[in-house]
Amino acid sequence: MAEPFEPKIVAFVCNWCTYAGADLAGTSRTKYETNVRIIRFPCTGRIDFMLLIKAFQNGADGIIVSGCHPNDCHYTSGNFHARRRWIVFKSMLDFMGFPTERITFSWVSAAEGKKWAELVNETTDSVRALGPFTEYKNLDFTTFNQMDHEAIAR
Amino acid sequence: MDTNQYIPYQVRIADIIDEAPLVRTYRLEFTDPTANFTFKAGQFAEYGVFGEGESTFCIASSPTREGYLECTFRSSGRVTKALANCEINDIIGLRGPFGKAFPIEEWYGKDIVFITGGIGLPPLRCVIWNVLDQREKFGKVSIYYGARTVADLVYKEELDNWKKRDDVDLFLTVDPGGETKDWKDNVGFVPTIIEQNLPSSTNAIAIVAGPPILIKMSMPILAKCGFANDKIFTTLENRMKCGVGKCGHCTVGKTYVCKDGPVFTYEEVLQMPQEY
Amino acid sequence: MQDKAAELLKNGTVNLLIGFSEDLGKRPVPCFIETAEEANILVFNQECKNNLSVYLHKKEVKDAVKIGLVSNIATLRSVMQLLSENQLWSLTITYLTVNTAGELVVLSSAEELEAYVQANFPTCRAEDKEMLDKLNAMTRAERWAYWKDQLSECVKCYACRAVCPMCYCTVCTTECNQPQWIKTSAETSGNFEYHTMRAMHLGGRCINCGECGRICPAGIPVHLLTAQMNLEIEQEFGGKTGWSLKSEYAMNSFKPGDKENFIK
Amino acid sequence: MELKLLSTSDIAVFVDGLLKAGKVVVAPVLKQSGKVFFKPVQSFAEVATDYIQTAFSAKEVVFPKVEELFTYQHNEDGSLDIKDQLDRIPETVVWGLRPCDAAGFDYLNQFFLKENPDVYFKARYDKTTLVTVSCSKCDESCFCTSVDSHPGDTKGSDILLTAMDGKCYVEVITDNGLALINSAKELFTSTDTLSKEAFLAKPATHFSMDEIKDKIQYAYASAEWKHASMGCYSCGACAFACPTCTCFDIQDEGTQDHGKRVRCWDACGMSQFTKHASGHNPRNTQTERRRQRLMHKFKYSVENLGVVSCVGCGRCIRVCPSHLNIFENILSVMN
Repeated sequence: MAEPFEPKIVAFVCNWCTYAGADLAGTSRTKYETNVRIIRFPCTGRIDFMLLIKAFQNGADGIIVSGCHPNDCHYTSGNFHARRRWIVFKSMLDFMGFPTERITFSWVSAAEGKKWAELVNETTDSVRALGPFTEYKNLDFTTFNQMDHEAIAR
Repeated sequence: MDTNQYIPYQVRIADIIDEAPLVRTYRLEFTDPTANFTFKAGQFAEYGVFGEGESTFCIASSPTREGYLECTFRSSGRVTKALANCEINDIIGLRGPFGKAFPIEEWYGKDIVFITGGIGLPPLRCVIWNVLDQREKFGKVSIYYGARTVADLVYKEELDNWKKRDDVDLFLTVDPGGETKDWKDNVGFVPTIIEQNLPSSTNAIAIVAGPPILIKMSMPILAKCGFANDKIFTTLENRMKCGVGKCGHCTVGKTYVCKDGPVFTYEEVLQMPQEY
Repeated sequence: MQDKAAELLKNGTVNLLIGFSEDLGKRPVPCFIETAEEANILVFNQECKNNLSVYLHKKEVKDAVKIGLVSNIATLRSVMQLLSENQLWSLTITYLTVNTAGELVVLSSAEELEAYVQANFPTCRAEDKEMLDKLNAMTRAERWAYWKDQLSECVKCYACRAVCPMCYCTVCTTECNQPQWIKTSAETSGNFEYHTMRAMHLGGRCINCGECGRICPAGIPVHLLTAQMNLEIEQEFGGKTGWSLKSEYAMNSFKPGDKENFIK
Repeated sequence: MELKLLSTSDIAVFVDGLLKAGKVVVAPVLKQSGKVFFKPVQSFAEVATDYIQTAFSAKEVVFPKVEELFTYQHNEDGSLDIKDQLDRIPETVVWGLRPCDAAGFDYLNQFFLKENPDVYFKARYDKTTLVTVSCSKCDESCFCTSVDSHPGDTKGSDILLTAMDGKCYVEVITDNGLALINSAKELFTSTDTLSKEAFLAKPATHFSMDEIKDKIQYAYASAEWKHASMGCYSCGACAFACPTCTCFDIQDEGTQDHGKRVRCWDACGMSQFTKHASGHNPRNTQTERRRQRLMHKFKYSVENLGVVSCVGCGRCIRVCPSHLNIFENILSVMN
């Protein structure tokens, strides 16, 4: 029997709030799903949308983007800029038919270790329910290339 | 079935030598001992880091010394940076040898003048070794080599060896401002140094390799020395991808540097559009 | 227009005039005129759709300094946006256009240009609006299938980037290879990445001239991506691209009250 | 060469028969954008017939826009596996290409196989049969008669179809073509007369090859190149649509552990094409790049291979965002 599907989830988090929050979850020994790989950034303002695309390109099934609550940004306004970018990026992806439910945006502060654990659990559950992100990988089968057509035929 | 020229040999990095800032030499050995790889002085190869791509440089060791290959490169782009991050025993890809070689056999009995600068020495080192390994077959051998600073000179150990030999005239130089306190050799640009020494062009061959500016500045001086255009050899380097005359990146007019070169006489170079 | 162009070239107001001429097949082609004698090859009609402002980034054009630009309204709007992005500071430009009544209009200052553009501000083309509505009415999976089919034809010739007056970066993200952000090859996933990237970088800057979609050799309506985003940005954050000389770049500003109903 | 007749109603039967026999049939298909593309089809019903020229050439069949050269995989013991997939290429019939496209295949064949044969091209080319359809229509971009060809040219084709007077004339040119016909012998009858000249399209002739070969020798230094390239946006549309453009790039996709090496189309008109890692760019201006492209088509390939590498399909003119016109450029630099 095939092994049950375990999604790969990449979390892009800011150094000052969410990373500290995840740290708190760890030090308080809160158990949560192990599917998540955390990548730390100086600020959510630094999280370029290309990084998200790159993660999907390299086989991520789901993504979490998280940083300081509004007005809590270490650099005053990084998360406000990021929020605006997410609004546009999400609507862009929606318009292209991209399954945006695979991306979770969130604010998690340094004190919210519990919220972090819950966020990871919820995201993992929902991505697990969505299944592996084959839609993205299958994109390339539409490229004009006879070998691919043969592969589809089989 | 024709051989597939795009499938690389696998070579292991056997040794790493730091030559100058950002410049490294790798000694490479084939993982498959039966690999039938032979080459001639002046030919080049495609060195590939899997996942990053391929980069082109000359084979810097001589065919007269068998069992291994050496290449010297400066890390500047994506592939060369990835190459520089490799460690001893890493496996990299190698395709080649490609291109035409220097017609060394035709030079037997003649004087040879090597003119090169900076990272232009590696492609000539192959020829220099080749010539020195059969020293008795050639006349006078002189080498003019310069770099921006003392630190930028490559193959320092070999330069010392060549200097000690009395059958080689080595003229070392660094650009003004690049000298150190204990630098005893020349200071000045390579063409200036040639002009001061005016090598004889009687029964002689000149080989020039280096940055385009060095080639451009050296030519009038060689002409002054009396070298005919077909007695001056140079090796061109253009951006290359395939190495076999297909991808089109290296074309200069109708000439594919990869398969029609990289070795050209100056006479051939003058026939081409000035797009190299 | 020919007379006016000749006059401008003759009296030295303009060193180089960028306009349209016709090829053997009577198709409008961009032309570059340096002397008054050549002005008789100029044409201007409904078919002259190219957004010539993209040539303002060309080195040969920048060198000429005093430029005459034959423009349609989309061209003028893109010049407005470029001015607000401070891209044309080294140039003195005279604009030649034809208004809705069919009369020649010559604009020789940025202020005149602003007034003219605001008075004749273009709206979203009806056929684009129709297509956007159609796509937005689809299910998510249908839209995915639609774009998948369209983008599979993309060969990454980068014509959409080349004709875009807003794509003036000297080094594009597509050429950044350390790391390789966008796949070089034209596989559909790489095409998806490229077009998402292109649209995002034009967010709040695209002036909706529609050139990228019109000239696509594969017929992909790439302009719909930026058109949709423009609507979204106008709706959420307000402001119109290419409206004023002091436009604020939507992606470089924020309001504390921006929506966040999608953030957990 | 043999001449046969096929009734127009049997064309569908023939094509569907090829599909049933397991061949991949690539044919022009009309897509919702209104443009026609070469696509693998599942039945003859999908094939478009009413069009002058497809958006891109059929070279994708033998020289795909993305070709996987090999996959690589690092094993745990430190060794490395490299595999190509040449044996997976299926038998393919390209249906309904134009004579100019077929002439393009002829050039590709010479370019890729004459010297240093390219195994990927050869593997595909050997499994490809070209069924060409002569043109009864043309537009102002077509100029095949200027480059030693015409709308009923058999060069490069395996079979040439000419559908006129309610019948379909079948010119069988190669053994490959004959084998294809023989797979459905019963559909074809013999005939011995064909005069298609009146039926064929008459594109305008702008110059002759003799004239070009003579005058192009002096064209390099022409001041007109600057004029001819000013409008060029330096995109790659012309090169990618061209049936004879062969330049490509080699790229790795994946991680250092596993991935693939692909070759993908590249265009000499793009500013990065010749740029060295040092920043030095041998062809730094669009004038030089445009000149390289045109001179390659009309001069360099004649010198290297003895054939002109332009087939007059006119695609570069149709796809060019600024409608730069290849034959007008050539005429202007020659005079």
